Order: sequence, then C-alpha cells, then structure tokens
Amino acid sequence: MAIDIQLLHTPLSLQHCQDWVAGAACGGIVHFVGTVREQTGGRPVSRLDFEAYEPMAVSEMRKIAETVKKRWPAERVVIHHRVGKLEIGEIAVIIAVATPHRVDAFAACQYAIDTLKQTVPIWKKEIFTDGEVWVAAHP
Amino acid sequence: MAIDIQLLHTPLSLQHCQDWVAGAACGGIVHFVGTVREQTGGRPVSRLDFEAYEPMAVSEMRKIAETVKKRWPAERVVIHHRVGKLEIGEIAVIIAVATPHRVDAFAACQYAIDTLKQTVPIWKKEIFTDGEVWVAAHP
Amino acid sequence: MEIEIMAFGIARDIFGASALKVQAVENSTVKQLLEDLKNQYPKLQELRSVAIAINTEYADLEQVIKPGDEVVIIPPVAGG
Amino acid sequence: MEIEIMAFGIARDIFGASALKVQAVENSTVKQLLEDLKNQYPKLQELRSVAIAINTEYADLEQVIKPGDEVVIIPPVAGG
Repeated sequence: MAIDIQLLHTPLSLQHCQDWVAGAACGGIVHFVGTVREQTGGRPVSRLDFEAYEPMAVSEMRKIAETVKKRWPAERVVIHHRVGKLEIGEIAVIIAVATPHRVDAFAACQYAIDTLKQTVPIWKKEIFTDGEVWVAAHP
Repeated sequence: MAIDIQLLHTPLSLQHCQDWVAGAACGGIVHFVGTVREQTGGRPVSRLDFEAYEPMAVSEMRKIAETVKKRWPAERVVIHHRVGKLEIGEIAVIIAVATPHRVDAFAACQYAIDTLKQTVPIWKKEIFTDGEVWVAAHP
Repeated sequence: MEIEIMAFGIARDIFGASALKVQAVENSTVKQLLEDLKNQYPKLQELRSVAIAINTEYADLEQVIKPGDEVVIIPPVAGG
Repeated sequence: MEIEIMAFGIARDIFGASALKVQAVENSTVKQLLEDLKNQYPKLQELRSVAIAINTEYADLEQVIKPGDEVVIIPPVAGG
C-alpha cells in the first residue's frame, strides 16, 4: 500500500516521512510541515493542545490520501498528525507526496493540507499566559 | 541572514534543512526534494553525474532565494544542491521555504525550483548501461 | 430511545462532559438532534459550524439515527 | 586580444577541453564570440541554447568582453 497515515502522540519525524515516500520511480517529493507558531494575532502562545476523534481522524486522513492518489499520479502519500500537548516550534503535521513530476507533488500536497484543515476531526486549543481558546471555533 | 545556500559534494540532509528553516514565527514550511529517478523515458538509468560552474551556481541560487524573500513573506529560505556522482534515489536538491501562512510557502518553493532549473549553471549527465547523455542539452 | 453523544473540543466544554445521553423519538434525524442540542446548549449556536458524525462518518442532516450508532458532535475542526 | 573560455557539461565535450583560448579583436561582443564559436564548433548550433557568462553573471549579447574577464560558455542547464 502506498499510503501511510498516522496519528501520533509522540514527535513527528520528517526524515521518517522522506525515507518512506522516496521511491526510485519518483523524481519530485513535496513535504508540508506545520509547526506551532509562537503567536496568534500578536498574542504570545505558550503551548497547543491537540485532540482528535481518533478513528474518524484516521479515516478522514486516509480519504484525503486516496483522493490524492486518484487525482494525481502520486506514488506515495504520507499524512502524519500529532496529538497531545505541543510546545512552540514542534511539528503538528507532516504531509509528503511523491510523484514522477514535481508540479503534481506541489498541487497534491497543497490539496491535502487544505482539505485536512477542513475535514479531519482534530481540534486545537491555544494556551496563552492569561487564558486559552479553541482555535477557529467561533466566526 | 535568513538564506542558506549550499552546493555540496556530500549527501544532502532534509533534517538539516528543516532544523534550519523552522522558526517560531513560521507556521508553514514547504520542502521540495528532488531525487535521482531510476529511469528516463523508459530507459534505465545507472547513475547521474552533476557538475556546476560553482561560483555562479551559488550566486544564481542566492538570487532565487533573495527574490523569494522579496516576493513572499518568507522568513527563511534554504537551497541545497548536490554535485558529483549520484546513485538512484539519492537527493539532488532540497529547497525549503518557511512562511507565516502556508499558501506562500507552496508558491515560493515552486517558484524557486522552477527558476533553479532554468537559470542555475548546473549540468547533469545520465549514465545508462549502454551510454550517457547530457540532460536537456538538445531540443 | 436514548442516544449517547460523544463530544470533543469546545463541544465538550459546552456540554461540561465528554459524553451526553439524550432522549429522542424513534427514527430521529440528525437535523432534529442538532436542533434539540442547540436549544438545550445555546452556546452551540455561536460556533462557526456544528456537524454530527455517525459511525466515524459525517452524517447528512436527513440521516436517521439508529440504536447502537456511534454519535459524535463535531465542532469546527482545526487540524494542521 | 586572447580570450580564455571555460566550458562545462556538453560544451566541454564539444570543445574537447575544459578551457579554450581564442583570438578576438578588441571590444569584441558576446554576440561576436558566440558566432565565432558556433562557426568553429558547429555542434554548438544543435544545442537548445548557448549563453555566455562573464564574471559569474549571464551576459547580454551586446556586452563587450574585456581583458581579464572570466568568460564561461553555458550550455542548457539541468539542475534539480
């Protein structure tokens, strides 16, 4: 199977993703790496808590990877998402797509992260020094 | 300086690039990784030889990174290119761009690899079992 | 019929619990359940969106909830 | 005036050397140099493109070559 989906409670490894997607048939690999930013709208963030409805999150991530494989000539697709408490600078998500030609890898990787943010049941709470907020919950 | 340009005779490290670009101000990092494919137009490749007009290659790579910083709100830009003999599956190029918002990282990274292929004086020779050819030399 | 609803993120904070049991008539739809929940927990109305998942899939508003279904309230997601 | 031209990639194969010395009149332009080289080495005409770099910058066709310039012939590049 050319799809690797993982929801992990431990730090994500870009090297692992690269090693997994890199195949001899593919010349172009695009990785998207999402990390925890130190501030939101100028307000300093102390930490992020991610939680997931895990079986559905894995299932929705798999759907995204399968759609990528249908729409683009992708040989390999990795989607790894972290859950739990994350410090500033830690990696929350890695998406890696390997295709014979690079234009497809860019388009597919961008589709995957855009869709992940819309459909995968994962929630994050930003912890500030003086409070906390569920990200994107309110209009 | 927020730009890291390297022309290396030794294997490239994606982890090194990630560690270098990952800053606390950036939520989105896009890496392009170009590897040596096992075949070209159905013909099996044994190896690739890359050579560069090194001072100009570094200068042209730096121009690309500077243009990226001008056109997009990129915090960090890495362009590493390998020269010398590469085996199938080895990494020839890594471009990493870190921006506050992911859409810019995708656009900037794609611009950088597209431009690198057009302007940077690096040449590659594909070595087949029964011959060799300078890639893209002829129409 | 009794429906157990699991809650994550801000929905759990609004419910004050990670699971909730509600009474519903037989053949209740997702739409009816959402209306009841929004009436009982008005803060749900302030959210950018509220969806229901049944058995780990997003459910249509017209979908009928069956006994034994795994029902989850999905407040606005924010992965990545 | 004598111009030394460095060559890489397929240009080196066509020249049969990694550097070449050619005689040129004073104030020779890049355009004249390229025409001379293409006449002397007709295989250059078969390439997708041929450019000249002077002092590590792509040179315009009208640029004048000065004594001491670092001149490099740039066949089609193929990095990445």
